[in-house]
Amino acid sequence: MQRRTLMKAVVTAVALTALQATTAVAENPVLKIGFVGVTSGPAAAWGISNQRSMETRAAWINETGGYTIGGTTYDIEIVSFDDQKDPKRAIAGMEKMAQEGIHYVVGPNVDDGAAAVRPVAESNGIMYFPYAFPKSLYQAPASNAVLGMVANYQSGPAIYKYLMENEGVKTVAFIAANESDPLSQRDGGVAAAKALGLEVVSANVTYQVDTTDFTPVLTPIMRTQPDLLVLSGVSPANAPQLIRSARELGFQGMISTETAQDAGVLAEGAGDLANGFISVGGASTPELASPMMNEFVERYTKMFGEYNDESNTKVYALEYILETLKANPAALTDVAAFQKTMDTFEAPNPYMNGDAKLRYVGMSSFGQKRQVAVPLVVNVYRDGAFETLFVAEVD
Amino acid sequence: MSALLQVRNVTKKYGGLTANNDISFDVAENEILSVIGPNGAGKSTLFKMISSFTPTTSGEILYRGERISNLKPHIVARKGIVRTFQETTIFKSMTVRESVVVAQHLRAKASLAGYFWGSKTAKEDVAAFGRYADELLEFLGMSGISNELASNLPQGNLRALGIAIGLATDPKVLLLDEPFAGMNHDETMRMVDLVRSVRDERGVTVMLVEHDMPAVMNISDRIVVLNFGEKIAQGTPSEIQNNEKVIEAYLGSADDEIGM
Amino acid sequence: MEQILANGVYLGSQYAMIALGLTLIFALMNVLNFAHGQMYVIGGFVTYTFYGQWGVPFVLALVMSCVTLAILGALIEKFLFAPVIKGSAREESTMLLAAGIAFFLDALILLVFGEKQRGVPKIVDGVFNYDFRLIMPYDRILICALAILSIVAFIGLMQYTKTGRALRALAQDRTAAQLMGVNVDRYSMIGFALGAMLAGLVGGLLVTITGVNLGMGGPTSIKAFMMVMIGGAGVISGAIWGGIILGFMEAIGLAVLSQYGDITYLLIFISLMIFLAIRPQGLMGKPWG
Amino acid sequence: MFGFSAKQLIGVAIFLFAIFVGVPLIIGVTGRWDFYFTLTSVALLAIASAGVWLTFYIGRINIGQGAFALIGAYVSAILVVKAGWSFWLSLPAAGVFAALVAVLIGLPILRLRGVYFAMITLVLTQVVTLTALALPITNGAKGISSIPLPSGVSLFGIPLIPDFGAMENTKLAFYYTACILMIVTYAALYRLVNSRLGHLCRSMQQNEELASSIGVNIAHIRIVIFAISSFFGGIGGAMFGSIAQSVYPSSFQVADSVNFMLNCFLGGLGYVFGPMLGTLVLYFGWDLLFELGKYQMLVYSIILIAVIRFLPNGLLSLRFGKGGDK
Repeated sequence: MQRRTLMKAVVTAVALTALQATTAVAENPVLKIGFVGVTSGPAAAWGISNQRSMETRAAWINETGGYTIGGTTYDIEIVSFDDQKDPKRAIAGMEKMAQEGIHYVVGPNVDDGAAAVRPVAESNGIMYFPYAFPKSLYQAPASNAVLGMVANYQSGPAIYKYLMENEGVKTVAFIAANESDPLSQRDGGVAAAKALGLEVVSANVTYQVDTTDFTPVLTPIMRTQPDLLVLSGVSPANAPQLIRSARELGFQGMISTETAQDAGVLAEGAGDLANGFISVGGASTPELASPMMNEFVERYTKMFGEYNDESNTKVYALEYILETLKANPAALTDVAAFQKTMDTFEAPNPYMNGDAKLRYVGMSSFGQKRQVAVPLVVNVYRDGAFETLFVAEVD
Repeated sequence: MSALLQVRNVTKKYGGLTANNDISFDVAENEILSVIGPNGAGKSTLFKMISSFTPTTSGEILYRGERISNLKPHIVARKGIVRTFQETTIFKSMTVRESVVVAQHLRAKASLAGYFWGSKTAKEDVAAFGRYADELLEFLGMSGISNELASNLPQGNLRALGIAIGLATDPKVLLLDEPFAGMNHDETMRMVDLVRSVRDERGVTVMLVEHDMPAVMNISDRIVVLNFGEKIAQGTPSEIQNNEKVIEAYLGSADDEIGM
Repeated sequence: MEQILANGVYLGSQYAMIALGLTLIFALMNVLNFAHGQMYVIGGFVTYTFYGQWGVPFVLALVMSCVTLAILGALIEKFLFAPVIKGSAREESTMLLAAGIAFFLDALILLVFGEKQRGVPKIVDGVFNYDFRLIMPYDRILICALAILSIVAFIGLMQYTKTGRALRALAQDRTAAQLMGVNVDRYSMIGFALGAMLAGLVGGLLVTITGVNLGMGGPTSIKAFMMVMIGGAGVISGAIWGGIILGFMEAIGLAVLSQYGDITYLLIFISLMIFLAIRPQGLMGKPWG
Repeated sequence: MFGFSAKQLIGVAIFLFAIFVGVPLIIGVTGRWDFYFTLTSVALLAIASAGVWLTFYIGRINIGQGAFALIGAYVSAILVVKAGWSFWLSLPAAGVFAALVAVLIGLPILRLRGVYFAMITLVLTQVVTLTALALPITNGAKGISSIPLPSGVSLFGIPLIPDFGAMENTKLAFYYTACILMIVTYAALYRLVNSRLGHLCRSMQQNEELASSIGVNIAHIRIVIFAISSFFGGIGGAMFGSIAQSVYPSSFQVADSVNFMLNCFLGGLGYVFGPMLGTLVLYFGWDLLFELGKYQMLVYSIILIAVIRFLPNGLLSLRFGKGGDK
């Protein structure tokens, strides 16, 4: 069995290379967009959902004739680098992007990687769109990073406020994995909850990233009987286990997180116990998804066999890059032009019904426009799918 | 004869088991003294205590009047009391000459830093070690195998290598752990001659633990006999051969005989 | 208190099973199998595929996990470990091979089973709840019982069958076993297959509770190493004790130290280091391995 | 000179020429500027791996070098950011601090051997990562970011080291710095191994009992060697922190510790330059396979398995023939 899989892998690899060779002969000039993130190992899900949504979009654009910027039509090529969630590799990846002459990169996926690539990106004129939340990445003097999603310190308060007003939540408990990103997100969440006047009944319970059984971890929190349990920075792999353990321990309150989750994973891992779980998503809930979003999901599913709801939040970065380039073709090679355009850029959001706009925000959080305006869609899980709880805006 | 090494009321207990009980005897300068006894008599334990590889439970061991028990092995070695091991304890992937060179490190005059930077003293040391190694191997009749890897040597040579390594440290007292075990008659005779010449020509006091009775009787100036952790006799070979207690002890245990 | 004990028993029984396979392989061949966790993950994915995807009965899916891993283990031993052990000057070199295999299996899992967390439908529904003092879902109780049963079966196998006796002889002294007429090459392979099979079995059992994802491999190996060290390397009873102790350490540590938050695990690891420094052979092991 | 034969001297000269002139030339011609960082990484990781190799030399499997690299990175970052030190002073300080920690930890744990020592060092890596997460001085989970680039050093007005911050491109500067550090490290390692201390280490590696019977103070040498090994780790880590201009608890973790060990195995434990070659192949190999996309890891691991299967004593055993005795 092993050998056959191997054979298959080799055959596919050869076929893919051949395919690549043929596409390279196409007439359109190629515009390369980079991706540096983690696509192997424990956190592979984050990077892979990211990379695949980019590849899906790129293939779609190329199939329909390419993308026109300043009178030239380009084929889009996604150049991906697997940093193995290692900041040292992430730097190498960014160097590779510079080598390929790429000026726009999506990623890295975690705080340490995003901080580590900053010197390389800035000295090589690369704009990068990390999925990491530390404010120092986006505040001056940092200049080249653009937050590719909604930060937890933006979504958290909105969720807590909604739950206070609509569900009468008064007490909240936080739990986080014992590593940089989740801990930072937890600290941000605690501060936001306190500012809103919530009583934080437990904020220092942590679990190792490799925990597979959360019952002992959750037992002490359950004693504090919070109205709301926040899973800070929880990875999609851990979320169902945490929910399941909490519910099995008799927890009756609400559970929420500020990261994106996958409905399929929740259904498999926690089943009905995940009903009512609140998370942040993109725009693929039926109420919000535009026909283009639906087609994106369809194409993604066709290309990779299975959709990942995490991609809902990750579909945007590439669109922003391309739209901004379209708005100012000079930015193709000139990052300063890109930065200048960011201040005024506005375009319709193709993935969402209604009149939502693509624009850059972040003045209130970072003092400069270094964040994509993704609709802050708060979802609630019910019976195998997400429903929109409410939609908000980030400024 | 002045006592070079004194064993004073030494006792060793492992949990509830007494390996050595209140043993006392002296080793005189320049003599060859053997410790014998049936299996489990506590010979090896006594050896380990003298070389400080294991601490005593009570009692003490003196070298020129200075206590050497319950120290670290390397400190006892530096004072000149050096033990050898049975054949498996060697530097497997060093050659015979390398082993003998490395064993001379106590004689180094240059500091470790001096060696690192390659000082003049260090170079002189290295040359001196090499010369002494060749001389020693010549003396032991091992010149022919000086560039063999230790792991490739046959058993008999391994025992000689052990002695060479011990001698290279320039010891005052050499403790030999069963130097004749597993040897045939000829080999044993050669080894007996060798040990004797070590004492005669190099002025090294030798103490050995051994099973091979004919060899022990042949080589020893004096013999100490242990049985069940107790000292039951000491004296010259002829005294020991006629000692009632000794004969009884050996007849009582089936696995060894005082064959002559 | 009851809850902590129950958590401890439950964690301990599954940990002990993971450690058993690792320690068996270590005892037989002195190989620290870095790929043990990956084998566990594969076991989980096989059960997931058969039971979760294709609807094959759970027990049959478990058997498939065992068979797959036993074959995989046997092949790895025969074609990789055995020749490398023969050819290398220092037996630690097998660590590089084990790590290479771990990378390979990780890559294979990613390509074949994907990057997502996977789970299967619960095998038993419902939660045992004794006055909120002791809460334990029925499926956990069942899995815990199955794990203990497997451990007992394994001990029985090692004690009372010819294969078991041969393996024990091999673990004690390779050369002596050879002299006694044990076919060393054959039993090394059987032992490795058995160790891998245990990893697959526990993976299949636990997929019903924790689910499975490709990231579990490495950390599982490391956790298993710790249990083996606590109990004493290469000693079967040591692995069982090590698993139980780590299980209880986590259950108690998390309950007692939870107010210290971020440093709970730091304290657990530091106490582990102190324990190993004081008692390097673990609880049951021979000194110096 | 220093006891080198003419052939060795030529070899060293070719090697130095290759890395200081050859590599920049090739990169200039091919335009593969990204290789600078990769090779810089290789040099720095090779320094840390040299330390691991050295602990192998006294017969200990060290899976704890990530811990010391992380300690070094943090010490340097804290000294530069919070105490305002020059990076060039913080670099040796990082090494010395890592060595001090090694002495403290080594006293109890160096008595252990075999897998026991390996495992305890593995746990050590976890402990240091978790400590960095918990301590206030390391900034906990948020890490230390925006570390300034190394400043210039001048003696009596003569500039010795240029100011990295004022450079247009720091790639070449970091590359040269890393290479110089690596060469100094391996020269020191080579001398050490071939001096008396090295011989004593070798005697300990082969038999600690026999070594102590000939008067070797094994406890002392173990500590000294472990301290030197960790010094290398600290230096490598500190330099990395300076290039990334940030340090996080996850900058060096268990995977790194394991990789340092694998570098030594792959290169060959019997050869001083084994870890250097091992690092180059393992780290650079990954980068070269970048084109394979999602099959990168698969191919990488297959190559790794094939190498160890057919060259179980490391890559260098190919050149020197069977180094072992088994």
